[in-house]
Amino acid sequence: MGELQLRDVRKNYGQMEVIKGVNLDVNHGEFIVFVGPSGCGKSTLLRMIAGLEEITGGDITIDSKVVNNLPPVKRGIAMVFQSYALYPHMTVYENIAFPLRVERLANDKVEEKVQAAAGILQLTDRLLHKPGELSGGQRQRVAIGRAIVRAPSVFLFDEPLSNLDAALRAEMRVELAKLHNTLDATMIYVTHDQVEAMTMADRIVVLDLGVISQVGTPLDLYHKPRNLFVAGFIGNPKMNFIEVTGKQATGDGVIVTLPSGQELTVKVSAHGAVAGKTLTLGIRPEDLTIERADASIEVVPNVVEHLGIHTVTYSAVEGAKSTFCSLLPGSAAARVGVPVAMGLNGTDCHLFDEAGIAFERQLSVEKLDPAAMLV
Amino acid sequence: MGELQLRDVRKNYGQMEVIKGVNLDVNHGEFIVFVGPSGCGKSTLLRMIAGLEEITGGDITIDSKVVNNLPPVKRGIAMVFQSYALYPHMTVYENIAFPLRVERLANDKVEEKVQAAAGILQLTDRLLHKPGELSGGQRQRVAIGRAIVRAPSVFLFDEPLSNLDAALRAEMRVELAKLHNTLDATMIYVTHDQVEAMTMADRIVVLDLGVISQVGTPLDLYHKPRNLFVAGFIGNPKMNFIEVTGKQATGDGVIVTLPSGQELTVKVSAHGAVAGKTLTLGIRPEDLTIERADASIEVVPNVVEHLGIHTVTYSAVEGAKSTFCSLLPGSAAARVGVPVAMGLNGTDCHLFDEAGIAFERQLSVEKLDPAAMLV
Amino acid sequence: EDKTIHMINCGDNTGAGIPIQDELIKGWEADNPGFKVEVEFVPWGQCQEKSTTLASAGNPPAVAYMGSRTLKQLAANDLIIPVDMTEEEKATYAAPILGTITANGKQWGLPRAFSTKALYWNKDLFKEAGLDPETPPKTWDEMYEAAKAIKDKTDSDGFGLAAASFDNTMHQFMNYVYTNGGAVINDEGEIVFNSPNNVEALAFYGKMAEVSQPGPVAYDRAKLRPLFSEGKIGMFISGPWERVRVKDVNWGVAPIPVGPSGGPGTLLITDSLAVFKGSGVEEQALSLAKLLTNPENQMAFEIAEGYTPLRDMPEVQDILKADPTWKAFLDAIPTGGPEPFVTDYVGLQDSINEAVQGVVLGEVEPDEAIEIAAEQLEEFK
Amino acid sequence: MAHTAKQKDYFPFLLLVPATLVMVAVVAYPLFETFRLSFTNTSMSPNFEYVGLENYEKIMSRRFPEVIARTFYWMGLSVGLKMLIGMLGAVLLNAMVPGRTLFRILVMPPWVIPIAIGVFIWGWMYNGQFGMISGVAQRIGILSGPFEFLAYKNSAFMSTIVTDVWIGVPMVTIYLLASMQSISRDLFEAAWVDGASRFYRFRRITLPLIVPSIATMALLSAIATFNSFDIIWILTEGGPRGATTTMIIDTYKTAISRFKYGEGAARTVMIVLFLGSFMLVYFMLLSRLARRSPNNAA
Amino acid sequence: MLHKYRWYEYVLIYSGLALFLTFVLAPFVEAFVVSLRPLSGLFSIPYRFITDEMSFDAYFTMWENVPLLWLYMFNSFFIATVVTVLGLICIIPAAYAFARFEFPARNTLLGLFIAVNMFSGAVLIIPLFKLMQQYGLLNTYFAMIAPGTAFVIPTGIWLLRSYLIRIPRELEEAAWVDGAGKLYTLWRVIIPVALPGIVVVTITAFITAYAQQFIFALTFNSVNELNPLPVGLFQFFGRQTVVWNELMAASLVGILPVLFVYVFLQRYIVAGLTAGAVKE
Ligand SMILES: Nc1ncnc2c1ncn2[C@@H]1O[C@H](COP(=O)(O)OP(=O)(O)OP(=O)(O)O)[C@@H](O)[C@H]1O
Ligand SMILES: Nc1ncnc2c1ncn2[C@@H]1O[C@H](COP(=O)(O)OP(=O)(O)OP(=O)(O)O)[C@@H](O)[C@H]1O
Ligand SMILES: [Mg+2]
Ligand SMILES: [Mg+2]
Repeated sequence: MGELQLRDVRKNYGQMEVIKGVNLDVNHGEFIVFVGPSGCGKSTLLRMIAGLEEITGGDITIDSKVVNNLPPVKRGIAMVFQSYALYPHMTVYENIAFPLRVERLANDKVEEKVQAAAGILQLTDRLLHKPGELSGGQRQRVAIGRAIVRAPSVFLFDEPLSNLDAALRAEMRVELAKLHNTLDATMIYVTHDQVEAMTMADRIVVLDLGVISQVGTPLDLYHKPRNLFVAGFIGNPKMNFIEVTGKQATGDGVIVTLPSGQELTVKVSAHGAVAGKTLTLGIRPEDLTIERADASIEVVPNVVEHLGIHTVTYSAVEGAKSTFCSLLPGSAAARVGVPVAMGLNGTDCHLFDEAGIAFERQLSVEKLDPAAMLV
Repeated sequence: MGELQLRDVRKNYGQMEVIKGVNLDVNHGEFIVFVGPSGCGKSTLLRMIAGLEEITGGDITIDSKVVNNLPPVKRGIAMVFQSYALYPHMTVYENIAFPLRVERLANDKVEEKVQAAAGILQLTDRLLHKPGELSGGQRQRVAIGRAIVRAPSVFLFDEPLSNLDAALRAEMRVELAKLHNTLDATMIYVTHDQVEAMTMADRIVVLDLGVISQVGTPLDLYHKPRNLFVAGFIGNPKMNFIEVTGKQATGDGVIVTLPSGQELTVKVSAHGAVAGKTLTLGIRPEDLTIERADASIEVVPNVVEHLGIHTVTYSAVEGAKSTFCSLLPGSAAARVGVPVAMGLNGTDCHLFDEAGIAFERQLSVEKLDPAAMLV
Repeated sequence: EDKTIHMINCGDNTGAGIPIQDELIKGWEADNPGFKVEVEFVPWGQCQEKSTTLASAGNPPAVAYMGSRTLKQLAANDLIIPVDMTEEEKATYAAPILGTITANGKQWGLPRAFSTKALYWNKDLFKEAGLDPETPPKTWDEMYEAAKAIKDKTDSDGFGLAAASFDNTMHQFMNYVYTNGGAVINDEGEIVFNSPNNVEALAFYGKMAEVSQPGPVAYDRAKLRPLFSEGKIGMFISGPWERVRVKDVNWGVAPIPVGPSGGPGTLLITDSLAVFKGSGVEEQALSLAKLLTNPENQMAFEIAEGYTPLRDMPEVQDILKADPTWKAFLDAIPTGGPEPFVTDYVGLQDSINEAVQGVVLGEVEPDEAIEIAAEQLEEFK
Repeated sequence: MAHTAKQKDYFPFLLLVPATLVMVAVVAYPLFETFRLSFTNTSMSPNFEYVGLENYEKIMSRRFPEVIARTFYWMGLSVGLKMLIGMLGAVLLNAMVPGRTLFRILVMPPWVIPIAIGVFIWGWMYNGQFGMISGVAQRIGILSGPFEFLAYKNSAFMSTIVTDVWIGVPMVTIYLLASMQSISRDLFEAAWVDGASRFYRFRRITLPLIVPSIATMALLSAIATFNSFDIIWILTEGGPRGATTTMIIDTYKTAISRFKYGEGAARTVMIVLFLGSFMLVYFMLLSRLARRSPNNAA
Repeated sequence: MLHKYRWYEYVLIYSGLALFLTFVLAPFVEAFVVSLRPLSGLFSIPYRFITDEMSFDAYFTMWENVPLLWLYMFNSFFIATVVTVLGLICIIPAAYAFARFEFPARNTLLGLFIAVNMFSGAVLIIPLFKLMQQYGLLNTYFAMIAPGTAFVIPTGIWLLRSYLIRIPRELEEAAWVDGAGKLYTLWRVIIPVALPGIVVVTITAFITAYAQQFIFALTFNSVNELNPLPVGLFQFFGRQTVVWNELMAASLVGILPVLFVYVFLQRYIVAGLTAGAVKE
């Protein structure tokens, strides 16, 4: 129930290969999120699972059955579209009942199931409205309702929140997470918003140009991105990248020379020669500190944002690949044009080789599974 | 140059009063942001300043001239629309040149001004493209370019970033802030995104149902919201509100009883009798801590979001007006269903009377102007 | 600036008579300096309506080619002027022809073209049906029997019957009226349509449908010819023009068979040049029209076009000698009856067509149909 | 709109000037003239008298009610068929099969051909002896002998309708096709995921969503059909025995063929009244329908 | 995948299409076949598609028989073109007014304009005739153009209005803020942006004007050189015998240009109608 395997799945549109051999195993009850930049093939992959797009190569298996050639309805999936795809001429009730009507279920059964779904989604008092009379969040719930009544083993979502405003999006995120707990179904969820991915996923699949760049839990990806792409994609504000020169790999880590000439021991295990190589040092804005640290970078903020909850500065820094961002807790003392020394610690840093592949970080287990501490 | 006064400005649509007497003084060079929930009248007010909506009552003065009956072009303003309103059939060059063409400026002058604007906005190599060939951010810059060439004394923006995705929005925010520094013009900016408001504004105007709820610097509003509405609106995640009972006002603050029976001294100055009154205690999610504190609230998270940068929990809590949210730094040890004691300190709390008006907080000056520390 | 004489000619300018007419016009122009004749050719379908519309809008052509049947209506509406024929001129026309242009004692047009009708028969089909191919039917009954024989014994139908909602249907029917001693309107202008003769004629018309091509109501004259040419019908009644158009069939032409209550007869149709009132050049228009239609010029025109000669002149014998098939048509002239002369010709035509169609379709009895039509005709006299 | 400056209020009227001028000159003024004429006995001659309501009385006493009934019957059938066939055509052309672009182009010729020419061709086709329809029908054994489509009341009535349908169908087809294509593909995919068959999708999604387009098109073609003149006139002139005489034909016959402009004008006025009330009723029904189902189609 | 058909569905669709297109195209096939036959072979009984002696002769002889055929085609094109241009001059501003401005009696006025669709030329022809005559316009191109224009305006307004409604208002507001006058905005902003919609209106207006110029030309014009195609073709009837084969040939040749126009622009029509279709 609700298991899914992708085996070397491929998709061509004419000459263009948009999915280039994807392998993935999804367990029952998992919440899997596909993220990636626009055009990387997320929707295509999801639609292939749904049966809305033909598969050019490979196999898709749902609950141990190869479904490559089955129509969507026979795959045991349900899909929630980005646009919700509600039928504008039907009431909420009829929208939710639609899959049951297709099955020609008896009226009383329909009533029962629709009411149950509406109950879960708090739509009971909206059942007689048309979608046009609903708010964005309500529409979204109706779309989910339509998926729920079919009791599928796998739910597919294609950016279901992208049409909502920020506040509602946050709210719906929480509701979806709750729903996942309630329904005990496998969910596959596409988004290009990494916050959604981080907050909802059991495991995140990062797609880049039709291939899987990394699969892992949110904190896996946050703390141990496998390459520059994932490191840059996961986390907001983006990780800062600085060009450094490798000096020496020790048991303790890799010693690198910063553009300023300072040396820093990054707590990673090198997987090749580093001496003299141009490496990329990654440091997340939130890992920077104005307190004393292993090394420091002097920045002159050209923009400072006081958000109350934290203070964000943006600066131009030598060796940085783009604007250098720092995020300091609370109301930090930063002002445009006034230099600050930003401290960075070797344990917080990431290091990537010339091909952009990360050196393995040495991390405590709690970082990756904070809940483990509670056990 | 670039001064603006609103005096008891009103607007009716038929019977419905949507702007109910607004007074505001804007100084030259200020960056003012109007925020408020949807439908509160932000756009209407901005459009009244622009001259796109008629004024039902009151006066709008720009640079000491009452402009109530002037057409937009005579007001010395320029406006950037939410949809950018670029002319799809014209090149970037012609889009930017449009206001100058209307003025029938000589071709060489047009060239000069357009090139200057394009230079500032880094659009020089895009001048011959059509808007359809540009990215969202570039389009936005073209729209600004069209505003810049007219060298207005006041820029008006109506949610210019709401069509962009999160990453681009963050980037453009920074660029707009820089632009403001460069141009030395007054800017009035409408958004319903409080993060934008916090990061960009010199002063924020919070609108609620057609009236100004509070005007102040971002940190003013963050730390000293005048009422429940502003407190709830500013800050993300939202401030948590808990019903408490007032016990006694002391010189040190106001002592209140939490639902759990614990007592807490909130560092505010009461402005009336508190004893026995039902008050509302406000505490921002980021001000909660798992360390020892003045009081604590036990929560059982039903959703936990590990964002790497911080951990967010959502719980149902007795006396809380909605889901109780906490935001803990880094990867905190929280798990769904496992109770945690959240600590709260009297200095961090807000307190509101029965009418929802805040008691004045006792705050250090650094909190409100962190840059002051640097001086 | 020359004054323009606007002349409307029906049809097109490809007829062999047109150059002759052009010559005459040129000559007339030479004789009448200061006037210029402008000839407009209008297709048959709209020709008369067009002239009338122009006239009723106050912008009449100077002279126009009109069916003579419309003259009374035009005169009654004060749109045309009488052509004031001298007794001498009148005498050149046969009486029935003169009748087609005379109303209230005046002549209203100058006859330009003219036709009588006769029966065409297909000799091969007659033979095939066991009839004598050289003996055409002389009476209605004979005609019916011959048609029936053809219908029964060959692949073809016996007769070509027209009953469409076009003018030709009434024309066809009038042949039966006139060969059965009937009339539509008498010399005093009274409607005499409701007569036993006419009822008989209409009943026979309906009876002919049994032995005619299927669906007569879809047919007018023009569609019958192809059927006859293809040997699909054994007989049909039409004018002399068919002589040169019917192809590939071994045909003969004879006078229209005679009905039980009447004698020889035919419908005699003329088209005339009418001179409109209010063009400002009435006098010149009249002189031009008279020039074109004087015996000599008219005859030349007819010979060129192959029209039936209007006047009995020596040339007629030559024509007859050259082509004996003219005989039936020329012989019929003295027996001819005019198109009913009324003030609402289209109304009349609609009423009679409707009666004919009703009987052909078997929807009404002939006597009833005649009675209804007669009643309606009262309005148009 | 909210352009503040008050003095610009005349602007929309300015925009309407060219169109209004043309309409007044070509339609309104003549219409007014028609109205005036309807109270006169104007005929061929330029002189006339006012005769009050005489023309209207004449109309009523004649077979006019029958003509009205026939007109609406003719119109109803024709519009119904146009919509039905147009809908079928649209559905077929909407199918994503190879060659669809070509097919979409091939529907159009009846629309672009001058109506009169199209009708000539149909007239030829309806001929029982050498026309295509009867010919082919005989070939394949549907008919045993030639059948004259225009010779009998019912068949002539239907034949004129078929020709009218032929001329009107391309527009309806293309319009409905366009309207179908504007339905978001998502809706169909969602229904497909739920297992809805092609027919079910059509019945439950396509059809209800294009109802407004159908209604609009039905109205437009009802008006066009009502005014359809050339077709009947060229094919049957209103016969046999008045079987295809619609109000327009009747009016034209009276006014143009028989030169009874006064009576014809009265008929025109009646037509205007009938069409006007027809449209009014139609719009009322439509707005009631719209109120019952606020349709916020994507 | 959504549009993957099973074999029987293909059979169904294609046979449906075949049936539908047969209905639509049969008259053209018939016209073509007739045009290929010699006049004497036209009335062949029993009916046959292919007869002996088929040839394209009619396509050559028709130019001799109706020597002005080229001119008629040109006239048709010319009249339709001018009607379209004049129509657009009326339609664009009016549609803009109805789409964008609030003014008293707006809906009534719009209704009135649409209602004009109801009055076919036939019922107005007499008073129109008198009017034309009064101003000496009979027998000019104008006499055919003016009524043609009037009858393309309502549909044009209706089509374009629904297109204009969808153009974001902010576009005009931006121009207004930048100081552009309303006419300037209409000319420089609205018209270019609405171009796809205008193309549709143009095509439909052109085709309508082309297809329906019979009755006006017939009544208001008597100068042969000015006649449009349908009236010109009527001359084939004026003869003693209807030259059916040439008539059909000329008809087919006559519609070719419009057909070409349509083929190249049809995707705009479909797209444009879509724009107008839904929101009505
Ligand atoms: N029907 C199609 N024909 C051809 N190419 C297509 C088609 N559908 C998608 N593509 C291409 O396939 C690639 C992947 O598209 P897909 O929609 O899966 O991206 P995505 O990751 O969902 O992007 P987004 O975040 O913008 O939705 C893109 O480059 C797109 O242009
Ligand atoms: N033209 C109008 N006619 C009537 N009411 C209007 C009109 N325009 C706006 N309103 C009403 O005025 C109020 C304020 O609208 P406004 O657009 O200014 O809100 P807003 O704060 O900009 O909201 P949002 O964040 O959704 O853009 C709303 O209640 C709206 O419904
Ligand atoms: Mg996608
Ligand atoms: Mg707004």
